[in-house]
Amino acid sequence: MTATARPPAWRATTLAALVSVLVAWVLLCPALQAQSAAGGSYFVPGEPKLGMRAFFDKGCARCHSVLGEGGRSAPDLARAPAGHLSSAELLAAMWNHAPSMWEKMRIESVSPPKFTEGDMANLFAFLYSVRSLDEPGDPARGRRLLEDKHCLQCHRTGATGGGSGPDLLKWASYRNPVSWVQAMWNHAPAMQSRMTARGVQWPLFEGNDVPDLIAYIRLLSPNASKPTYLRPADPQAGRRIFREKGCASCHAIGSNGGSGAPDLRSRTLPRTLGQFAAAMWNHAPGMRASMQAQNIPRPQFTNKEMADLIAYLFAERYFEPAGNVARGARLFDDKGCAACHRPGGIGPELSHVSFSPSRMAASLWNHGPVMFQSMQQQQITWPRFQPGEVVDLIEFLSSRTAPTRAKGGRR
Amino acid sequence: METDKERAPNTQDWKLLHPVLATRRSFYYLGMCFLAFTVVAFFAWLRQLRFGLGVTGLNVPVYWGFYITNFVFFIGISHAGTLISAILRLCHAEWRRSITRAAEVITVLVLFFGVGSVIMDLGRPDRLLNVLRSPNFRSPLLWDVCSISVYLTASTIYLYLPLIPDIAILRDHGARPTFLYRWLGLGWRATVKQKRFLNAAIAVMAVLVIPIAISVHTVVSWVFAMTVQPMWHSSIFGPYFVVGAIFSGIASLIVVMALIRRIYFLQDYLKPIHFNNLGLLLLVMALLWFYFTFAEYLTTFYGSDPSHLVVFYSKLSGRYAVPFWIMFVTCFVIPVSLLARRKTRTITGTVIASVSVNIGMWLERFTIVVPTLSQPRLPWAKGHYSPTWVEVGITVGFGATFMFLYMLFTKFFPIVSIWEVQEGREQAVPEVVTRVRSYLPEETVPSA
Amino acid sequence: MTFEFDRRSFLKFALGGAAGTAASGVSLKGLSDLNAALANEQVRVPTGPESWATSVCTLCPGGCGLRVRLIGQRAVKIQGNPLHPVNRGGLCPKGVAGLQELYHPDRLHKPMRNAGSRDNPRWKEISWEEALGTITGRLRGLRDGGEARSLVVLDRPRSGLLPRLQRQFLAAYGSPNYLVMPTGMDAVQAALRFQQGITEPVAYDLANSRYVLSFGVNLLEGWGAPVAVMRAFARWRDVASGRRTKLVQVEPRFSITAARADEWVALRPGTDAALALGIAYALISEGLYDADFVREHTFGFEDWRDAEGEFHLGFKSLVNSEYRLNDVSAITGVPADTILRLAREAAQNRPAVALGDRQTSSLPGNPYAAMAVHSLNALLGSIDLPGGVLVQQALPGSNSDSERSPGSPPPALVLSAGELPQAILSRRPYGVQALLLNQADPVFSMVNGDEFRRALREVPFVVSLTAFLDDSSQLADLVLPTATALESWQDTGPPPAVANALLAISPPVVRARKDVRHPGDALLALARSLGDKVAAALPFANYEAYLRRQVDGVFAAQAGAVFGSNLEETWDRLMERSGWWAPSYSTSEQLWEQVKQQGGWWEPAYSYGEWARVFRTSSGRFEFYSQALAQAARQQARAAHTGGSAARIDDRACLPHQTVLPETSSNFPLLLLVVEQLPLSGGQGAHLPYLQQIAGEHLFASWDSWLEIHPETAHQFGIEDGAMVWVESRRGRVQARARIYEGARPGVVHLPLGYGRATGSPWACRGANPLQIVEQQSDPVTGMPLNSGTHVKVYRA
Amino acid sequence: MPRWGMVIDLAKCTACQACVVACQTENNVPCVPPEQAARGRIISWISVLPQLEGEYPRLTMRPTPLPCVHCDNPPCIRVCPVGATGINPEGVVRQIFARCIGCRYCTNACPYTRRMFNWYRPEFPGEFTEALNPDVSVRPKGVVEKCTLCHHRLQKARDQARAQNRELAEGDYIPACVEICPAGAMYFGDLDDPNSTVATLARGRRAFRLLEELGTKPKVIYLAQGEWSGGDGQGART
Repeated sequence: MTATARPPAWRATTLAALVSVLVAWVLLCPALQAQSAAGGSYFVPGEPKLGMRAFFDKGCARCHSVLGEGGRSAPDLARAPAGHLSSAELLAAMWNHAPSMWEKMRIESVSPPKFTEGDMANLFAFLYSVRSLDEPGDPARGRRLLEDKHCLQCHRTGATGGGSGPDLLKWASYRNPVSWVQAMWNHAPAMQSRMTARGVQWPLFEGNDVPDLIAYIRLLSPNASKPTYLRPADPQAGRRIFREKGCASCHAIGSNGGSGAPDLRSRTLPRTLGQFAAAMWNHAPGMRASMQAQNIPRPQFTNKEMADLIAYLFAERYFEPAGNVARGARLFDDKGCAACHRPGGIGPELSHVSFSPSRMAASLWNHGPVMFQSMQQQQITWPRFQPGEVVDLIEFLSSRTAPTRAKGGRR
Repeated sequence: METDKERAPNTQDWKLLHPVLATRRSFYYLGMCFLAFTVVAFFAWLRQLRFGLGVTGLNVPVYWGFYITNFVFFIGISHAGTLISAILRLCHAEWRRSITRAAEVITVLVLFFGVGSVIMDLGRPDRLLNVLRSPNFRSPLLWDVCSISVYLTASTIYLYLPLIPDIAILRDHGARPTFLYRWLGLGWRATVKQKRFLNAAIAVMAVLVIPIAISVHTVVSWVFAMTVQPMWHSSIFGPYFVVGAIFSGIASLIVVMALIRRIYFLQDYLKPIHFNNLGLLLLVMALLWFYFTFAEYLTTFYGSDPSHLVVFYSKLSGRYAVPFWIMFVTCFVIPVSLLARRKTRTITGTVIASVSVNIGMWLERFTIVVPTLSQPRLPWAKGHYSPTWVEVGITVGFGATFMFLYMLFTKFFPIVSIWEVQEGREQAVPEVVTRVRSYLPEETVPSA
Repeated sequence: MTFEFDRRSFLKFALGGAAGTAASGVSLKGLSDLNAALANEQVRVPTGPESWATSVCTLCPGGCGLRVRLIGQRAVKIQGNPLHPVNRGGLCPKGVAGLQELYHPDRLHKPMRNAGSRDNPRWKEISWEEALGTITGRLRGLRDGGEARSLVVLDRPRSGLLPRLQRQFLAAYGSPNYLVMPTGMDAVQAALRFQQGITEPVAYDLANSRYVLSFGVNLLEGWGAPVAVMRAFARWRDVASGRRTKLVQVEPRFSITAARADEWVALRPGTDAALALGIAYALISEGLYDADFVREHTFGFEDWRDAEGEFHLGFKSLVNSEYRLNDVSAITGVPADTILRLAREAAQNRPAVALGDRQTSSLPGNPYAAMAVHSLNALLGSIDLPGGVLVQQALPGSNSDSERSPGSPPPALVLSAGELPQAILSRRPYGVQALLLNQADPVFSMVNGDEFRRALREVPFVVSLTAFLDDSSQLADLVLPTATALESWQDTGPPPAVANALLAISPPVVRARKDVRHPGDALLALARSLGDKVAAALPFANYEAYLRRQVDGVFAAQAGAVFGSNLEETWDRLMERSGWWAPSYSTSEQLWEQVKQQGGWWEPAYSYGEWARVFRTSSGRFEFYSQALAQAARQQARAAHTGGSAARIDDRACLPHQTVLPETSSNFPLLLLVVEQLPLSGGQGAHLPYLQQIAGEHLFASWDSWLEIHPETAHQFGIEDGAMVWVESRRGRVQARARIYEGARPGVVHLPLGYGRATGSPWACRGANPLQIVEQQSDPVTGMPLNSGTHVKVYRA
Repeated sequence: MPRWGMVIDLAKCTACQACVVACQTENNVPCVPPEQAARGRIISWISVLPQLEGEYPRLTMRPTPLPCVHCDNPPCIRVCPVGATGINPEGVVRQIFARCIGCRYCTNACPYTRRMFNWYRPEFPGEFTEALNPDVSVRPKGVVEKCTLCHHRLQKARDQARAQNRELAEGDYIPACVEICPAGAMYFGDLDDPNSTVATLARGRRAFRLLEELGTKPKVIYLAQGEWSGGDGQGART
């Protein structure tokens, strides 16, 4: 009994859906804007705190955890899969693992939760924010790093170490890797010249290096229990800074911006804010050189500016660049979607729906189990998608609905 | 008139009217004595009404104690009369004639105390009518209400019907208060028609009353047996209780007979043979009772359900061992040893046995009600039940009041049925001869 | 004729039936009337609009958050505040029963003056003005006479800001003597002081522990913040978490905690130290201990030589020589393989934490045993790490300067409340002229209560702040009635054993039902009327204003969060862990409003492994060999041999060790151990019927104290269950009902704490106070009491 | 139509008895005076049953919070002669205080001993009357009372849901004992809703009912304590 069999009914349904979407949009839009204006920490659709509630209330936390909070029988979604995931990649990961999750739920006789699109947007926002958080470091590693990176050749930590560099314990109360990198960034040219003078290699910080260092330095300071935190950053301000400090002249975000430097939306850039900042530090000498070459003044940042800037970049990284309709169409056929999702097919025809990652994730959860079951009956394997493929597919599906066409997954 | 002649009691039976017509001083003393207990009971009850059942020794989980024991005991005794008299009547046991009335009166009077015990036990006696207003027919207690009220009605009628001719005698004798006898006499003239009517009615009632009586005590037992509580939930409780009831009923009858015989000098009417026969019946019941008790406890023991065994051992060797073994001695050892031998089946012997049986049967009810409740399935604090003066007072008061009312009855109505004795003397002897003859093979030569 | 007979009979029957029914109807109606006339049972419950208010519980130091249901002006129900991080909506029975304290019939109505003598008090109600005037006059007199230091304040254990206010008051007035009643954490706290150099309250990250070895700690019977412990306990056994934390309870008696534990290790009373050292031996000999931690962060593990080249015994040598498994098994009565198994399990299930030693709130455990237990934590590497022993975070804004008097403060009279009566009686180092009991009842709840009784008689001026008349206020000159939790502003700080900094503040929920005041209000009023420096130091109109000012300090810390839901807590913690702080307030005013509404502010994240903060010994490490103790011992030795500067001290006195148990005597063949139960935890709560009803539930012994005795022991001494018996020690005897309990150790009897007041609500005066007969020795080096039970005899009353 | 039920996790229960006191304050259950308590007349709709077994030092105690278990097949309602107790369509075994004649047959028929009798007129000394909950009637002397699963709370929750124009959601209606439990060892909800927490827990391997063998079909379900079985992550399993 597909919708096409009863045109008047689906027409009415669609109309109602459209009207309600319109009404919801009219009602929600100001609310969403108000939220982001009032210091919603991220520039991504959805409210991470509400997403967290969904994560716990809908039972995700029964098996999954985030940064150690929650169940233990399924992966920690803040840590796995490794690397940075945009919204579309989150969806792809979810899509690919969905059948095994449903299977596990069936064994434990838990019925899969239902999500609205809003829930899913919140959940995505939550996961994305949590994935961008740094975890407290390992002081033992930090101590080794401090030696390996030859920090103590210049810096002191209380009584140990020496040289002309400032006492690192001064910053012991700073808990946020971003503020450390900011302080380092501003002094990078001076440090660089000292280092070259002493023949010390420019230290590169990989993975959780910076938090590890912070953790170790914190141990050394008896007054560290009064911490200094960073306030949540403002991506809007970050966007301004990105423009004003001239970052855009070299860096591109997606397709917009300069081409002299890496695309900041690149998938290979690290997952957390602190690591992202550290990557910036790692490239500081190179950037300085190319800035000097292009005669661009080297930007200095305040603590807040640095945080805002990174927040802006992370907000941008949430979205994938627009997909390719043609590739999407091919995928639709190749993965076997078209076999069912066609006029008169067994599945609903998808031509009148516009998709975003969160909407697609919501429908995956709401209809997926049934779909999976009927696929199993027909011995069709569950299709798996590579991250880029999902964007293409969404682009293709959305392209078929002219009026509410979504662009690049962004609402 | 022919009837008039018949109505006048045989002069040799005048004796039976004596208690009604003349009262000795000792009667009043004894009556006052009993009434004193009644007053105590009444005060105890008022106290209980005012403060609630807290004044009793009941607690959690022993929610039922003396009152319900009394209830079962009194209802049990009520089987004395009606059932025994009805069975004897239907069997044409001719020795019954002088004892039926005494038995029937016990039934009717004691039923009130049975019902009274339940009312004593209610937390809200003022809401008693809720039983009629919103009855729940699934409750064994409501079955009790029905069967007891039917039983009360039936046994009252059954007492009253054979009383009518005697009332008429009293009426004609001018006994006071005259209006009472005139009113109750119902214009009895001992016409043939009336007699036929009366005999038919008595016969019908006798047949009716037996199943009712059995049902009553079965239902009383079901109050316990229909729950799932250990050592209550038993399928033989019905017959077990009925046997126990008849057992205690006969015993009380023997005691009452002995008292009447002694006080009103009715040695001519209540003869050793009566005691002997009732004693034999009592012996049979004692054996039956033992059989049931044995069966009940043996099955429990073999069933080995832990929750049952806890109750079982609390009776055999635990907190309730003393009442249990006293019960066993008084219900079985004493009566059987006294009644089994002809030498001890004397009036004294049967009376001793009967008193002992009555004590024993009260204890039997007690050891059925309380041990089960004090050993609930879940290990709560085990209840320690000991009655307060209120319960003891009401129990004793009930006994005393029962005896007082019985005494009162003997002052208004002949306790030995005059007309039945007469009838026995005049008609039964030839009847028995005919009947016995009918049992025998037909004689080939007709006798003269 | 027949017809007539029939009709007549029918009519008569009918009439009779009708009459009967009517009669019975009338009589039932009569019964009902009689019933109504004899007992009027209408209980009218007034209704009104429903509302909810936030408050905090002050019945124990746990300080749970409350939500109070109000119908009109009546508080009708106390529930847990779901936003409060300590209890998260749950509440212990004590908190729920707090409602009865508000409406208690025996509460004090007005301030009272003793118009009679100390021995024979006659109480006369007076006004607050008069009462405060009297105190002001007295205190002025003392200060003007240069005897300000002779004022002593004895407080009950509490968290929150009131201790701070009292210290500030005393500092401004010129007295160093702020004392607090013992909490039962004393032994552990001593271990922390000797081995970590820490005086801050100890805390445990119980929720994250995977193996908990409790040495006599009554975790589920009122220890620490009871609800927080119960929540941790529930987390240990949360199936969803996929693993279970093992709780091992080491205790001679089968307590509720032992019953709920995964394993109960029954040991000989007073031998906890030996068992802990036996486990330490097993850990060391099997190489299961955290060698990294021991190497990096501890001192005195191996044998060592000091600066003067003198040899000192190390912890390892000590346990290897004296606490081998068979020796320990012989001392403790615990099989050697059990000890070995415990050691292995603890080593394999980290984080593992060891708690103890402790007896009850009034009887601190043995400090050496506590050191032995704490040494296990060091061996297991469970100090200041998740699931281990932590040090409580300080409340921001605690400005210790304002709590100290300007210039050099006079020397404190005594160090602990227990020593106070001796000081009063001996007038050394100086006499006590005035004593303020702030909701403290030492006569009832201290072991040396009779000494206190004598001492209080010696003090010229005693003021007692209390909601109920008690044994100590009976000896006071003035009794000031205090408000109950729901009637006044309340605040609590981080509860015992909880690591996170916390400040809960709540406005009054109902109007005061009597002429009562919060101690803070009384103290501030006193400060005002004393004028001068005291008034200047505490320029607050009332306690609310004081609290408001303290919140400024919290705001200035720029950290933490207002109480929120579980989710918000997690969110805030995740954020703070990675260095972000997203407060829900931007001004101090907003913070104040939110705190009042939600219940408080706290710091959801704890920074683990800050060694510099948690090891403040002279070595900067955890000290198996306590150098602080060594110093104390050296000083003592020096004092003993006057001039003998090179006094040699026994190394064992500075290391954890099993102390010698008191000799048994044939006159007193049994050992008495006092037990604590949740409803009357801390010995408090006997005045509340709800709590009396549920106390002693394992024996169905409500409303009365009982003597637990093992069936064999009972048989041996001819004692039956339920019999009244005398329990007699060298100090005296008390009467209690003997209860046979399988969980009592043969040869050991138990009396519960909290019963047997002499004065106060008749409900609280039931049963016997075991502290009256408890004996205590004190350790020569530390001066701390060693509790290892009291020898008693038991005989029928 | 929901079927209300409770799940009590015995592994988490700390035997603190907060449920007992919370129930008493919520439902206007009076505290009986000490001498009455000594006679075993404490009224508590939920009590913690200690269940001590064994000999020193091999003892076990399984403290079990026990409210009325609200049998689906309750032995008590059959025996009431006046129909003062019954099971409603939502499975709650209720007592009509105004109709009860106080015969205590139901208290005796209950194998769990979870029905209480008012031996005296309830006493609320001093101002304790001020703490009475207007949602629950104060029972007179001489009637039987029992756990109602805080039925008044259900009515309130229903009214509130209706006012907000929505269905009753899980967690809207929770009895006082479940609400207070500091260890979160008690769960409450609709057993017929397969997705509810209680239904999920009741299906689990640890679930059992008290005196199940009597066929009373209780709707209070216990989860077995389980044992610690080594630190291999399987410790929480039974």
